[in-house]
Amino acid sequence: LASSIIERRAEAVFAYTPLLSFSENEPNSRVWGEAFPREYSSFLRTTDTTFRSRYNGSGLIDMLEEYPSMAILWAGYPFSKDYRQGRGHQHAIEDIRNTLRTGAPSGDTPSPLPNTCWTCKSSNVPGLIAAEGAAGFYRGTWEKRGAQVTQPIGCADCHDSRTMNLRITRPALKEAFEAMGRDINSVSHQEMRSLVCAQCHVEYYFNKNITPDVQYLVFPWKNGTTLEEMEKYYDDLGFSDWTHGISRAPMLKAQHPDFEVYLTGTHASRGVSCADCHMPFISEGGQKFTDHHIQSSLNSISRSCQVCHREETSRLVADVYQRQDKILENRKILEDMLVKCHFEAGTAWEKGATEAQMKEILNYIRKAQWRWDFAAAGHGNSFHSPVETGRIIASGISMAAEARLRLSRLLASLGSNNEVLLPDISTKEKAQSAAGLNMKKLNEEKAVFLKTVVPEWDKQAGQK
Amino acid sequence: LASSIIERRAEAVFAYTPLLSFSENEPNSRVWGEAFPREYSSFLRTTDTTFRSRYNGSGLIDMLEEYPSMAILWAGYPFSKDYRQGRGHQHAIEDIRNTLRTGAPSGDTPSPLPNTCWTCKSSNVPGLIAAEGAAGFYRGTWEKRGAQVTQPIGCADCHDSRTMNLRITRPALKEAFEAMGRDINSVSHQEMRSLVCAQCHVEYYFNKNITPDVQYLVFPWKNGTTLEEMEKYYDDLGFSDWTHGISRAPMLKAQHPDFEVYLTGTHASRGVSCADCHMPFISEGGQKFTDHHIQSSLNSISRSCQVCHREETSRLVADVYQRQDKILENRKILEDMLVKCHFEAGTAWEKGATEAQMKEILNYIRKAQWRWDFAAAGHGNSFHSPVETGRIIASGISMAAEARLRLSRLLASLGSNNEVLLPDISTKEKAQSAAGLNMKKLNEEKAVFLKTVVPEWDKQAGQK
Amino acid sequence: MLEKPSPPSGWKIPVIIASGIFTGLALFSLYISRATSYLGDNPETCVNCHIMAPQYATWYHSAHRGKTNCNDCHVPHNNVFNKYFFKAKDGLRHATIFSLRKEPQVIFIKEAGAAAVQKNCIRCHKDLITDSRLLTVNTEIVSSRMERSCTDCHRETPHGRVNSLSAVPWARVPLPESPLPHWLNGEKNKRSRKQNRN
Ligand code: HEC
Ligand code: HEC
Ligand code: HEC
Ligand code: HEC
Ligand code: HEC
Ligand code: HEC
Ligand code: HEC
Ligand code: HEC
Ligand code: HEC
Ligand code: HEC
Ligand code: HEC
Ligand code: HEC
Ligand code: HEC
Ligand code: HEC
Ligand SMILES: [Ca+2]
Ligand SMILES: [Ca+2]
Repeated sequence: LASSIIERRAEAVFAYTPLLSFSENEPNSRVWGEAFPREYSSFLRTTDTTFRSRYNGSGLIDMLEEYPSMAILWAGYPFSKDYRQGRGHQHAIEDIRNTLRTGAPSGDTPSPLPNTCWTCKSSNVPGLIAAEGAAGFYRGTWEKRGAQVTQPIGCADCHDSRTMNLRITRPALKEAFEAMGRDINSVSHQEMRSLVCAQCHVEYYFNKNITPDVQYLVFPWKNGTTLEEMEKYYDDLGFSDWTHGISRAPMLKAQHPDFEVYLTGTHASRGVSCADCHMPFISEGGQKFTDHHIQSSLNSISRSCQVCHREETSRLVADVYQRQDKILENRKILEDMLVKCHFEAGTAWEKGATEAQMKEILNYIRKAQWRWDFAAAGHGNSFHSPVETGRIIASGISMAAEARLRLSRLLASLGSNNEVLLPDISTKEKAQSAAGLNMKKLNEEKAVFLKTVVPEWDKQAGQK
Repeated sequence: LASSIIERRAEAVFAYTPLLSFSENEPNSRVWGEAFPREYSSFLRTTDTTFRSRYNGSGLIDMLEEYPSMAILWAGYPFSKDYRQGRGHQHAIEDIRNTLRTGAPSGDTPSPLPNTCWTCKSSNVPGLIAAEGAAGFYRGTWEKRGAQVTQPIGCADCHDSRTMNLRITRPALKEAFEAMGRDINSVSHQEMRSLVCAQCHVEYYFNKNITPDVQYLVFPWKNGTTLEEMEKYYDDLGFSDWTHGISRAPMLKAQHPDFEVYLTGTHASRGVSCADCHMPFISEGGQKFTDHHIQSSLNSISRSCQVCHREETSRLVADVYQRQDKILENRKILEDMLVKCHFEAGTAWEKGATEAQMKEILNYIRKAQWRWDFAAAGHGNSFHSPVETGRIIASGISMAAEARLRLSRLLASLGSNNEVLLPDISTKEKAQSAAGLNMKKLNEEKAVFLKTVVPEWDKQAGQK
Repeated sequence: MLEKPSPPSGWKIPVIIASGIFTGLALFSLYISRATSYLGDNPETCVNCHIMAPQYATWYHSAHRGKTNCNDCHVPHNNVFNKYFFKAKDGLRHATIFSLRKEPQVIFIKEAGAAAVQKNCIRCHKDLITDSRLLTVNTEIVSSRMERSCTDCHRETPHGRVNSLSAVPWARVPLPESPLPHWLNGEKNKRSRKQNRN
């Protein structure tokens, strides 16, 4: 007892003075972990996949199985093949290799996607970008760097190795700040506790006009970070991610605008950062440190929420679920309307609608789905900013309604005044086949890729 | 120490023995005020009409002028004649006399409305109900009690005169609790601080089947207090407040569901009561008492919000406005859609649509407008529970959309596949005339009523 | 049949030594943890435990610093015996949990503690919340005003909103003076620095 008291007094007085002998962009987190064993071992826990909340958690939830409509909404785009609710950072490499979206490159067949896809998946990236420049890193198809990018997200992504201060390693975020006329080097420490996340947890697109032959990673924030400001950015650019496979609408894909939506919420306005909820402090053996087991906050309520909220755990969980339920209710309505939009537009083309007749309708579809996706793609949105997410969905519904109304008039004028019949899309399989996908082939090719190409990558990486 | 306390208690008892010589239901607040001068003088300040916030405040805002569409949405119902944003409790009598909704009773012409309308306007009510029973009080047309009900809302409405404890004086609330299987006598003190308000700040309707010839006041809470639960109640009853003047839809009118919406919000879930925000403590001369100047909390931020929230005033005001702005944005969209619904349905009737063809469409219109009204009629809703209010509006939009889609198909089948042209409803006057109202006549009659009948009422009341 | 349980003779000396060590350690523990200081009202006592540092720091930055100490709020003041009984009970629990390192990341006040605090708020601020005029009408109305926790509204009094062991990492709180002699202190310092280097 006495010694425990002595020891703990010592704790109060001393802080560590670690000796860091590794290089600035050391990709291997284990090496950093030798100096910071507590952070490292908590970090390793992101491998855990057991926690499940009502809508999220640390498992890989197959979203197309939960919401088969999504396969229709993304018809003609890789997401209709495969889309899952993400899991812990340690799985980033595994998951990008596994997803059907990256295809099955082998021999002469390249991946349909560029190296830019690696950007947010690995602690190898800061070093490679330092060596080759951003455009240099992005250039080429995805399989090219298969053997170079093998470490999942790690210390080098967020930390300065000399001081352990937080740092920004992804050029896209720096450039987005510049585009907004802001300087990322003059933000507060508390902002950094969210901005390290904003390197990846943001809406993005690939711009092909910045460097020839390169799909350059850009965050579309020039006009600001709200839904409407980003939409204006894309509209001004005449940009679309793809042309829809059924309706032929020029679509936008929203990708995890976690940071942007968070910014509009109560917590952000109170200066609460991502790390406050997803990396709360924890004490182990008398040492306080930041929990690097980044995960759903619902698995750490007593250390995250309750620091600020003196409420029962069950009450706080209910708060989160209530918001998520209320938002999801209308998101599903919008989802259904969009499915109908696409098939109705498809029917209109079949019946001989003209480009001119379809133009505005397709624009409404684009806008409505952009709203739906913006709300759906950020898995924390309904809690991070429920009022904004609700607003977005309501306006999406009104736009999908406008599209359908015009379609119904157009169809009537083309001689078809009945409800358009939908194919059966009640399961993932049925929806994917309605979206025109040959899943058997895709899966088989992928299995070969995973068995032959990937082990080769790992072998090469190991030899280095 | 002990003796000092005893001494001071005695002092308290002997120094003032306020003579509470008034009766249990004394309608005149001035009489109560003699015993409680602090509460009384703050209470008198509800006469003040100068405060204005972005959307609310203590003035009488003419809602039909701000949102002319409302005159269309309520076509065929008294609200299309006149609807204002309420003001302080002291004005309750004045305002119900002034509104065109109560008509211009005189001589043989009765008011179109029953005495039930007085229920929430006056501290004369508890005494009259005690004497004549609830049904007895409600019976007859509104002008019958013009000379009996002349005191605005006052102490007797909320307080027990012997103990000054809070009490429930309106049978409708007791009965609604019974209908829900709850006992209003076994609620906590903190709940009472909201329930006194819930006597009036709730959705209600007049039931004609409880007592013959009486329009009995009922809160439709039997299935619960959410929008859907009340809707089910009305649907099961086959109830509608009126048949719409243009679309002929069987409409529901939502009236200030302040309490019900508040219940779904964050503050209610944390046990914050209406009185906490609208009747905060105030200290004067070393005493803390309840501010009876009930008004927008934005005019008392330092005493209401800031006791719980250590935030800048400007931040708190911005919180409120941001929520209101986000909700209003989509409420207006729904408003526009509903206007179109009514005119499109009107056109469908003109073109010969059948009852059978219209039935479901009209039901969608009923449901969509019920949602719009539920959100709009509670002036605090967008702050009291922004997520719920947003949910309600989004689902309203989806229902209005369904109505319009079906109408467009129906119209096409009736040979009219074009957008229905709307009349000009850009001002209150234009909208009212589009709703078929003869405002000149109504205003003139009202002026006569106010000049001849009302002074007579006051004279009779004074003589008593 | 039953033998009287008596220690074998050879045990005597070691037992005496052992109990000596035990007593010594007990005294040392008392000394080193400044248990004696628990009898007083000095807020510095509470920061004997660095775990109490967040509360100390927030109290120190509150309006209550001037006129109150921890015990004004956290210990019943209705009578002397209750005060010390409560202190002993709480003190022992805190010490045990602390030594076992079982403290949660976020400490919550317990029911008994919260009730004591509530009574203490009222004790000091009674004048403000009692209206003697009302008292003559109805004594209940006053008690009903005191039922609700003061901190439902005064959520930041006095410890602020953010509460966790790590809430005030760099706040300057009075650290207990080292109980070790300087030379030993120095050694220990060096050693642990070294340890950290490795
Ligand atoms: C700007 C950063 C960024 C870029 C660029 C990026 N991702 Fe991601 N990716 C993320 C984030 C953040 C998540 C976690 C999303 C969540 O909350 O589930 C994620 C999740 C994933 C997942 C796991 C969940 C799922 O969607 O099935 C896969 C696979 C994935 N990304 C593949 C890709 C591919 C392929 C590309 C290139 C087209 C790409 N990523 C480009 C940031 C990015
Ligand atoms: C280098 C890119 C990158 C950075 C930086 C990053 N993330 Fe992630 N994050 C991802 C990707 C990719 C995934 C999905 C991994 C997968 O599913 O394989 C993910 C997943 C997550 C998840 C889901 C975990 C689960 O159990 O489901 C959370 C929560 C999360 N990130 C929060 C954060 C926070 C908070 C920060 C900043 C402190 C942050 N992320 C920084 C890329 C990043
Ligand atoms: C996704 C971003 C991210 C990654 C990856 C990451 N950290 Fe951190 N780390 C943070 C944040 C945020 C903080 C809190 C910084 C602050 O508040 O000053 C932090 C704090 C720390 C600290 C300061 C002490 C503490 O615990 O608060 C150390 C040391 C540290 N991290 C080590 C590591 C190591 C070692 C790794 C790799 C195993 C790692 N970090 C990976 C974001 C990250
Ligand atoms: C660092 C402090 C902090 C942390 C951590 C925190 N909150 Fe909050 N929370 C706040 C503040 C500040 C507000 C704004 C209201 C106020 O001033 O009390 C708030 C507001 C809320 C609200 C009302 C806002 C709304 O959207 O309706 C809910 C619910 C809530 N928090 C739940 C949570 C939950 C659940 C967690 C954990 C996942 C959490 N909070 C973590 C500080 C925090
Ligand atoms: C006030 C607390 C709070 C803040 C601040 C916060 N989050 Fe969250 N986050 C949550 C909660 C609660 C959930 C819902 C978890 C669930 O449903 O299991 C969540 C969900 C997520 C998810 C999905 C988790 C999963 O299980 O897949 C990601 C990713 C995420 N947040 C990232 C972020 C990022 C990035 C930021 C900052 C830009 C941020 N969060 C800020 C509390 C917070
Ligand atoms: C269940 C209680 C209740 C009943 C019954 C009731 N009212 Fe009201 N009335 C209110 C409340 C509460 C307000 C304040 C609404 C606001 O502005 O927030 C109000 C406001 C008013 C106002 C001022 C604002 C406006 O709407 O122009 C008038 C006039 C009025 N009522 C007339 C009537 C008439 C006529 C009837 C009978 C048809 C009636 N009231 C029945 C509770 C009631
Ligand atoms: C007896 C019925 C009744 C009771 C009880 C009642 N109200 Fe009202 N309240 C009204 C009416 C009627 C109006 C509108 C008066 C008018 O516009 O003439 C109103 C208006 C208001 C207003 C608008 C004031 C302004 O300046 O615009 C607020 C705020 C309000 N009430 C809050 C409350 C709260 C809080 C309570 C309970 C503590 C309460 N009311 C109890 C009937 C009532
Ligand atoms: C609309 C409802 C309402 C009306 C009208 C009303 N009161 Fe109150 N009154 C309250 C509420 C709510 C409280 C707070 C009760 C509590 O917290 O115990 C209160 C408290 C009081 C108290 C207790 C002391 C205090 O200030 O907290 C007195 C005395 C009082 N009111 C007198 C009056 C007098 C005199 C009038 C008429 C001039 C009046 N009240 C009108 C709702 C009302
Ligand atoms: C008696 C205490 C109390 C009062 C008075 C109070 N609040 Fe709150 N407020 C809370 C609590 C508790 C929460 C829930 C979040 C939390 O636990 O901190 C909250 C949450 C909030 C939130 C976040 C919820 C949301 O809807 O996004 C906002 C904004 C807010 N309050 C603003 C205000 C404003 C403005 C006022 C004054 C008109 C006010 N509050 C009055 C206690 C109070
Ligand atoms: C947490 C604080 C809070 C609580 C609790 C609360 N309100 Fe409000 N209320 C507000 C705010 C803020 C507004 C918006 C005022 C504005 O826009 O000027 C408002 C608006 C109103 C209005 C319209 C005011 C006007 O100027 O016309 C009424 C009526 C009202 N509330 C009644 C109630 C009733 C009845 C309850 C309880 C059932 C309640 N409120 C609970 C804060 C609160
Ligand atoms: C020996 C170290 C230590 C000292 C000295 C100490 N505490 Fe604590 N205290 C703790 C620990 C450990 C906890 C957490 C106990 C728990 O969560 O059950 C705690 C919890 C508390 C609590 C919240 C739990 C409860 O009992 O309600 C209060 C209040 C408190 N301490 C007050 C004080 C005061 C006042 C003093 C000075 C008189 C003090 N403490 C001195 C270690 C200590
Ligand atoms: C003015 C009264 C007051 C004083 C002085 C005071 N406290 Fe507290 N203390 C409180 C209240 C009230 C709470 C409960 C806070 C809550 O529920 O959020 C509390 C809670 C605590 C807790 C439990 C942690 C928690 O947030 O629930 C600890 C530990 C504590 N106090 C220690 C101390 C120490 C140590 C001191 C002296 C440095 C001190 N207190 C001085 C009123 C006081
Ligand atoms: C030992 C007596 C004492 C106790 C116990 C006490 N207070 Fe105080 N309180 C004071 C004094 C003295 C002041 C004036 C301090 C100043 O302004 O210098 C004060 C000031 C305040 C203030 C105004 C300043 C501020 O911080 O906002 C509030 C509110 C308050 N106290 C609430 C409480 C609450 C709540 C409790 C119980 C948790 C409590 N007090 C316990 C003596 C006490
Ligand atoms: C319903 C919310 C509420 C509760 C519960 C509450 N207070 Fe307050 N308190 C207030 C408000 C509001 C003020 C600010 C009054 C003003 O601005 O004049 C205040 C002010 C104070 C002040 C400072 C007075 C001044 O003049 O600065 C003290 C001290 C105080 N309260 C003590 C207490 C105590 C002790 C309790 C518990 C018995 C308590 N309060 C319970 C709302 C509350
Ligand atoms: Ca997940
Ligand atoms: Ca008003």
